[in-house]
Amino acid sequence: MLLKIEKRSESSRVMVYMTPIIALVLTVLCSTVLFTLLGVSPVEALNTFFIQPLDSRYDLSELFVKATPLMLIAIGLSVGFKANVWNIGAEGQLTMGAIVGSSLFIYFHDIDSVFLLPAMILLGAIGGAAWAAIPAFLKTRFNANEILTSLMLVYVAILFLSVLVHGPWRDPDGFNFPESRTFSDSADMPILVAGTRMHFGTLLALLAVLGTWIMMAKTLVGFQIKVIGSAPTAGGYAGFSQKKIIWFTLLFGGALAGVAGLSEVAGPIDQIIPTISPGYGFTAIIVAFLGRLHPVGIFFASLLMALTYLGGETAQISLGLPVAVTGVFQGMVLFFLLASDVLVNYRFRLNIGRKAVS
Amino acid sequence: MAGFDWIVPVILTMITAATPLVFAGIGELITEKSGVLNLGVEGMMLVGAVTGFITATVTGNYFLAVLAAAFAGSVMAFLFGVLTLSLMANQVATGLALTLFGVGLSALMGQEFVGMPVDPLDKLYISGLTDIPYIGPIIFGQDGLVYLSFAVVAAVSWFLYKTKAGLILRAVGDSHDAAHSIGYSVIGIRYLAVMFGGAMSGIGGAYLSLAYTPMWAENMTAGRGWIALALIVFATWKPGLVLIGAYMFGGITILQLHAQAAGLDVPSQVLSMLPYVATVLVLVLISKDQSRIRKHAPACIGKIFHPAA
Amino acid sequence: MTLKSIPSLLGAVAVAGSMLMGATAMAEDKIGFVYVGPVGDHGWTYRHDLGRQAVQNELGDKVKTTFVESVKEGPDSERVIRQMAADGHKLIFTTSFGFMNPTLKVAKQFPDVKFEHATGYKRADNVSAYSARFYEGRYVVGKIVGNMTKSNVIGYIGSFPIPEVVRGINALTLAAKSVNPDIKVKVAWVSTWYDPGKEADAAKALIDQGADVILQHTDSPAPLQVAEERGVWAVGQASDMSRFAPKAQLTAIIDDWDGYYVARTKAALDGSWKSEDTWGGFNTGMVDLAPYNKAIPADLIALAEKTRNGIEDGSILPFAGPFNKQDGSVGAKDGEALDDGTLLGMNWYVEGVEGELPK
Amino acid sequence: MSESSGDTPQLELRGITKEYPGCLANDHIDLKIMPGEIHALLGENGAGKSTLVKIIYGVLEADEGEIRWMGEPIEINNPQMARKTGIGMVFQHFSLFEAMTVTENIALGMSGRQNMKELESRIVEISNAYGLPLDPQRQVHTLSVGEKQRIEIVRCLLQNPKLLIMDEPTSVLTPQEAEKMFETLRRLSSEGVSILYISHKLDEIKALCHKATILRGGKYISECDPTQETAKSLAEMMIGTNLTPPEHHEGGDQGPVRLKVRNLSIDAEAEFGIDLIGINFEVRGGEILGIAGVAGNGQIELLAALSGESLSRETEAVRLDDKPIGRMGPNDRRNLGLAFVPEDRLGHGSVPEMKLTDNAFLSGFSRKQLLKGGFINAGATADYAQEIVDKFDVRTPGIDHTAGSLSGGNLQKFIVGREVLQEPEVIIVAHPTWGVDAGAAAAIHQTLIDLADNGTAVLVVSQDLDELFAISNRIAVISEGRLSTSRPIHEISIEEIGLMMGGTHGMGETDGDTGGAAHVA
Repeated sequence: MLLKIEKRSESSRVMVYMTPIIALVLTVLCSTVLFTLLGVSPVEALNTFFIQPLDSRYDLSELFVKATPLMLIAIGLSVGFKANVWNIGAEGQLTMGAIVGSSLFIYFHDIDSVFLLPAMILLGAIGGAAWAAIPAFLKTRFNANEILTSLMLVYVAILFLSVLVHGPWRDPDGFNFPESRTFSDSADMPILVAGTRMHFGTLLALLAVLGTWIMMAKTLVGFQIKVIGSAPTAGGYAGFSQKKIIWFTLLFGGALAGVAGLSEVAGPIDQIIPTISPGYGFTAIIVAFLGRLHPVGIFFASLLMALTYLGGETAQISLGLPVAVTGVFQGMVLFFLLASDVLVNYRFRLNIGRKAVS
Repeated sequence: MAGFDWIVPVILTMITAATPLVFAGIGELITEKSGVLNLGVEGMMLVGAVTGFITATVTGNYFLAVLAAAFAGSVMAFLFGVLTLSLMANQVATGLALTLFGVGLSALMGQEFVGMPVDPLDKLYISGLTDIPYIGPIIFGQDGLVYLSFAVVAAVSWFLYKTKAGLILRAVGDSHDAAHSIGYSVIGIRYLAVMFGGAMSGIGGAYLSLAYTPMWAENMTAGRGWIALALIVFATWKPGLVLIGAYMFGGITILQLHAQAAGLDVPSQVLSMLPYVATVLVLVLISKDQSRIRKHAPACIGKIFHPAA
Repeated sequence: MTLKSIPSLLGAVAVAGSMLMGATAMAEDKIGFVYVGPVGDHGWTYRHDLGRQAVQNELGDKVKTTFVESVKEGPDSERVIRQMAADGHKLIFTTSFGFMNPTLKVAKQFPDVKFEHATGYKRADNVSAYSARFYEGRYVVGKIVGNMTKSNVIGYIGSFPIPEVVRGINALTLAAKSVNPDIKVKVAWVSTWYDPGKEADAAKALIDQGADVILQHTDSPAPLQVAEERGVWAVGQASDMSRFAPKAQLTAIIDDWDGYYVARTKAALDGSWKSEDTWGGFNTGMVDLAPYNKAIPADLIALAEKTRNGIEDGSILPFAGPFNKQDGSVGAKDGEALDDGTLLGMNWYVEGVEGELPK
Repeated sequence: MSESSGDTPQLELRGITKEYPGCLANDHIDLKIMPGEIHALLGENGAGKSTLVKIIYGVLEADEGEIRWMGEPIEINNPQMARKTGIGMVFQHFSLFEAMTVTENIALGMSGRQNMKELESRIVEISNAYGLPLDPQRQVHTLSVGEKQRIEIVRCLLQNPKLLIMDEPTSVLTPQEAEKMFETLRRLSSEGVSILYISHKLDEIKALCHKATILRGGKYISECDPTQETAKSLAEMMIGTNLTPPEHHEGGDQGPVRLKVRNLSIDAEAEFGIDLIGINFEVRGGEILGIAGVAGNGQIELLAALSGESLSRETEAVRLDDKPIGRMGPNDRRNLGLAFVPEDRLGHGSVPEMKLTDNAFLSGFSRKQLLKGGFINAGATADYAQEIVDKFDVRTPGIDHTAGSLSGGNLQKFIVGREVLQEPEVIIVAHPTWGVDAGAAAAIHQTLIDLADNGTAVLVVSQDLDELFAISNRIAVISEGRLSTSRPIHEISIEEIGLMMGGTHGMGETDGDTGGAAHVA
C-alpha cells in the first residue's frame, strides 16, 4: 500500500476543528460534479442549499424550528451512545412523549392555566422515558439487545398514535378526520420571537445542550457514563453500576425525545396528527455522530442537518430539483463529514523508500 | 372456507412476503459474521430494486436484471466499506447515512420508470408435479428467486460451517486481532463480506420490484430492510433460523390481514403491531440464553479494526 | 426504452432545470404546489402533478409552476407553504388533508396570496377548499362489480378508517347490493397509504377469503397486479392502471385535477378568483372512469353509463334511502338522501359490509 | 542438539529497523540463529522484542534491514509466507478464537485447505508424540491457559517448522508445566528445529538456551552464552544498571487482623468462570500475603469478591477490620479503607482513553473527596493526579495526557500510587509487575513493602512465584476455586508451591487429587 493510515498517539486538537472544513471542501468539489451532471449551475445550487435558507431573520428562525427536535433528541441519544447504549428508537419515544404530554390537553381541554403547558412538557418527558424504559428493562433483565427492541417499539408507538388519532382523539368538530382539536393558547408553546415560529422548545433544546454539557463534563454521573462507555470493567472497579447507567441513559434519551415530540405538537403543529415526525428520531442519530457525541458539536450538527433540509426545499422551489437530489446531496455531506473524522485519530503517510537493503 | 384449502394460498403469500427478507437477512448475516454492522440495508435494497427494474425494462433480461441489482447493492456496500473499514467511520452512523443516500439515489435513478409495468418473474411449472394438490404449487410453482433464496441459505450455511473460507470469515468476526496476527487480511475479508451483504440486499430489493410487486415506486421497500436487520439477532446469527424467522414474520403479517378480512374486531393498527411485538417477545426469549448468543454472535461486531494498533 | 435513457433522464432534468431558471427572470406569475408524497408514487401525488403540468401546458407563457414533493404534514408543510407565499407565488395548491391548518395559518399572514386546499373542510377569504366526490365513481363501479362477481364477495383494501375511505366502501356496497342483494364486502385495513408489498399481501388475503373483485383505497398498483395474476377482477385507483393489469382492471376511478387547476389558475390571473368550496363529482370532471374492460357485458356498461349520467344530472343520489346501517338502524329513509355534512363525517358501515369499523 | 549443524545460520537478521510514530522500536538489530539452536531474545518490556519477532513472522514490515533464511535474502510479507518458509510462532497473547474448537483454531493457523477429520487425527497424533494432550473437539473458551498454549504449539508443530518463535511462553504455566514444555523444546532442538525464545526470566534462559541476544531500548546490546553468565550479569545487560533487590521488611511484628475471609463461596457470574468454594484466609496489618496460582483458577472471581465488584452471598463472608462487608459495593468498601489494584491496567484499573486526572478521579473521588456539591472538583482532582505523578515517579508529559499513552510500568506506578495515596487499611494487588520494566517493578515492590511496614494489610495475587517469594510473608495457593492454607515463605519451596498450583499437593481443605488432574496430565 502506498498510502498508510497510522494511528496518532493522541487525538489531534487541530483536526478536531479542521475536519469539518475539509469535509466542506470535499462536498463543494463533489457536488459541483453532481450538479453539473444534473445540468444545474453548481454555484447557484450550493447557494440555494447553504446560503439562501439563511438570508433573513425569519429564515434563521425556521432553521432553529427545524433543528430543535433534532437537537433535543441527538443530545439525549449522545449520552447513551457515550455509554455504549444503542437506543435507536427515539422516533418511538418522541411519539409517546407527544401522546402522553398532550393527553392532558385532550382530556382536559377546558383548563386554562399557566401550569397546563409545564405539566404537558413534564408528561411528555415521562411518556418518552416510559417508552425507553421498556428496552431498558428488557436489556437489564433479559439482556435483550436494545438496538432491536427500541427499533421495534418505534413501529408500535406510531401505530398506537394512529389508533388514537383515527379513533378516540379525533376532533369532535372535525368530521371524523384524523386529527385532534387544535391546542388552546395555554397548551401552546410560547413564541420566542414575535412573527416567527421559534418557540419555547428551542429554548428547552438549548438548555438541554448546556445542561448535558455540564453534566457530562462536570458531574459524577457524566463521568460514570464516560467510564462505562469507554471501559465498563473499569466502571465496575470504580463501583459504578452498568445497569443503572443503562437505565439512566435510556430514560434520559427517552425523556428528551419525549420533550421533542411534545414541543412539536404543542409548538408548530398545534394539534395531534398521524405523522408527528418526519423521522427526526433516526436523523438525530446521524446528528449525534456528526457532532462527535459532544454537546457543542451536536448543536452545530443539528443546525447543519436542518440547513440541508431547508436547502432541499428551497432547491425544489427555485431550481426545480427533485427531492431525491436532496437525499443524495445529504448522503454525500454526511459521508464526507464521517469520513474526514478519521484524521482526528489517524494520519495518512506516504509509504515510500522503505526496505532499503543495507 | 372448506377444509384446509386456505392453507396453500396463505403459504404461497408467505413465501413471497418472506423472500426479500431472506435475501437481505442472509446477506447482512455474512456481513455481521465478519464483524461489521451495516444498518444501510434499506438503502441497498432500494438501489437494488431500482437497478433491477431498470435493467429488466431496458434489456428484458431478468437474469441480467438480478445480476445488475446484486452489483448495484454491492457498490453501495463498497461505499460503506470505504467509509467504515478504510476510513474507520462509525458503522451505525454511516449505515444510517447510507440509507438516506440510497433512498435519494434510487428515487433519482427511477424517475423515468415510475408507472411502468413489467412482467413478473416467471414461475416454475412442471406439468404433473406443479399440479399435485397442496404441495405441488408450493414446491414446484415458485419463481427462480425463491429457489435461489433457499439455495443461498443452504450455501451460506455450508460456506460458514464446512469450508475453510467460512472458518476464516467467522474467525475475523470473532477476533480481528488474532486473525490479523496469524496473517489474515481482516480489512480485505470484511470488504468481501460487506459487499456480499450488499449484493444480497440488492437481490432482495430486486425481488420486490420484479416479483413481489413488479414495478418501481419510490421507497417501495417500506421498512423491510430494518426487519431484515432484526431477523439476524432473532436468528442468533444462524442461517437456517434467518429463513425460519423471515417466514414467521411474513406469516404473522399475512395472518393478521386474513384475520381482518375474516372480520376480526380489533383496530387494524393493533393487528399491524403484532409482527413487531412478536419480534420483541421472541428476542426476549432467546436473549435469556446468553450462551447461545455468545456462541454464534460475532464478538467483534461493530468494532473498528486498525491493523497497526 | 433504451440504454440511452439514463443520460436522457439527466438531460431532461437539466433542460427542465434550466428552463425553470430561465423563466425566473421574466415577469410570470408563480403557481405553487405542495405535495405530500413523491411525484413518483404513481398515485395521489402523481395525479396532482399531472394537474400542475396541465396548468403549465395550458398557460405556459403566463405562469411558472413550482412544486415541493414529499412534504411531511406538520411543521415542514407550514414552512414550505410560507416560503412559497413569501417567494411571490400568486396561487398555492396544498394537496393533502394534513396541510389544512398550516395553509390557514400561512394564509392569515399573506392575505394577498390565494390558497387552494384539497380534501379539507376549513376555508378563509383567501383559502378555497376543494375535493372530489370519488364515492360517485365507486357507486358506478359498485353496479358493475355487483354483477361481475361470482363468489358474491368483494375485497376492499382500506388505508385508514377515515370518512373519505368509509364513504367509498359504503357507496360501493349500496350500489353492489342494489344489483345483487347477496353481496358481501370484506375490508382489510393496511394502516398505510402506500406500501406496495403490503397492499399486494392484503389483496392476496382477500382473494384467499373468497373475494373475486378487489377494490382499493391505497396508492400503488400492486393489488391490480395480484388480481391479474390470480385471475380476479380489480378496479384501479387514481389513475388508469390497465398497464399493470390489462385483463383484470374492470375500470379505474380516476382523480382528474387538470380542469379544476387550470380554471382556478385562470381565475387567479384574471382577478375573478373567489374563495369557494368545491366538492366536485363526475359533473366537474374531477372524477372520471377509465375505459371499461372489454369483458364487461354491454348491458352492464349501459347500466353503468346510465348510473353515471344519472349522478351527473342529479337524478341519482348514491346515498339515497332507503338503506340500513350495518347495525340494522336506518341509514336513510325512503325518499331521503344524506346531506353533505353527514357524508363528510361518515363513520359507520352500511349493511353488507363485513366486520366492525375500527374506531 | 549438537553445537551447530553447519555454518549457515537458519535465520539471520541484518540491521532491522522499525519506527513507530514517536518511537524507534527496533534500531538496526542484528541476530543469527543456527539450525537446532535455542536462542534467547532477552530484554525488558519495551526493549523491542515483540516488534522484532513480528517482523520475522511477517505481521509487521521493517522499515529497513534484511532477513536471510539459510543464507538467502528473503522477504516475508505476511504470516502465511512465514509459515510456508518454515517459521512458526506461539504468541504471548494467544491468537486464538474463543468461540471455536481446537481443530478449527489449528486449521486457521495453517495454509491451504484441510480435511477436518484428518486434521483431528493428526492433532491427536502430534500432541501425544510431544506430550501436549489436547481434545480437538473442545471449544477454546472452555480450556485452561496452559491448554490454550498447547494449541498454539501444536499448530506450529503440525507444519514442521524449521524455526519456532515463542513469545514469553512460561508466563502462564506452573513450574512443572514449564519444565514439561522445556522437554518438548529440547526434543525439537535435537530434531534440528531452531527456537527463538523470548523471555525475561533469567533462570529459564540459563537452563534452556544455547545463545542469547540482548536488546535494550530497541537496540542490539550483545550476544552471549547464557550458560556462562550469572542471572545477575544477564540482568545487568538487560537493564543497563545495577539492581537493588527490594528491602525485605522484618517478619513477625504483625498487627491485628484487618482482612478476614470466612467460608467465601461464590458461583461464577461469567459463563466459564470458576466457582469459589469455601475460601478462608486472613491478612494482618503489617504483613504481605501472597496468593499464587495458575491463571484461571478463581483469581478473577476472588479479586472481584474482595473488591466488591461481585457480592458475596453472606455479608459475613468478608470482613474489614471486623466489619462485615461482603454485601457492600466497591465504593463503600473503598470508603472503609480497602484499596485495589486490578490485574488489567488498561480497561480495568484505568480508562485508556481518559486523561490521568480522570483516572485519578476514577477510584479516588470518594475517599479523596473530589466531589463538591455534586460537581467534580477539577482543581483538587488535578492536584491529586499531580501528587501521584510526583510521588511515584510516573513519567508522563503531563496529567492531561491519556492513560493509554503511558508505558506499562508508568501506568502501573500511577495506579499503585493512586491507591496508596488513599491511605488504605487493606490493599489488594493483582499481578503488580506483570509486563512492567524492572525499574518500575522494583519501585512497586518497595512501595508495597513500605506500605505493609506502616501497618497496612497487603494481599498480592500473582502468577510470578519469584515475585511472591521476594515480597510476601506468607503464601497460599489457589487452584480450581479453592485456596490452600497459607504457609510462611521460609517454610516452603518454589517446587512445593508449584505442585500445589498444579492442584496435586497440600491443598488445605481441598481434595486436590481429582480436581487438578486435567492440568498435570
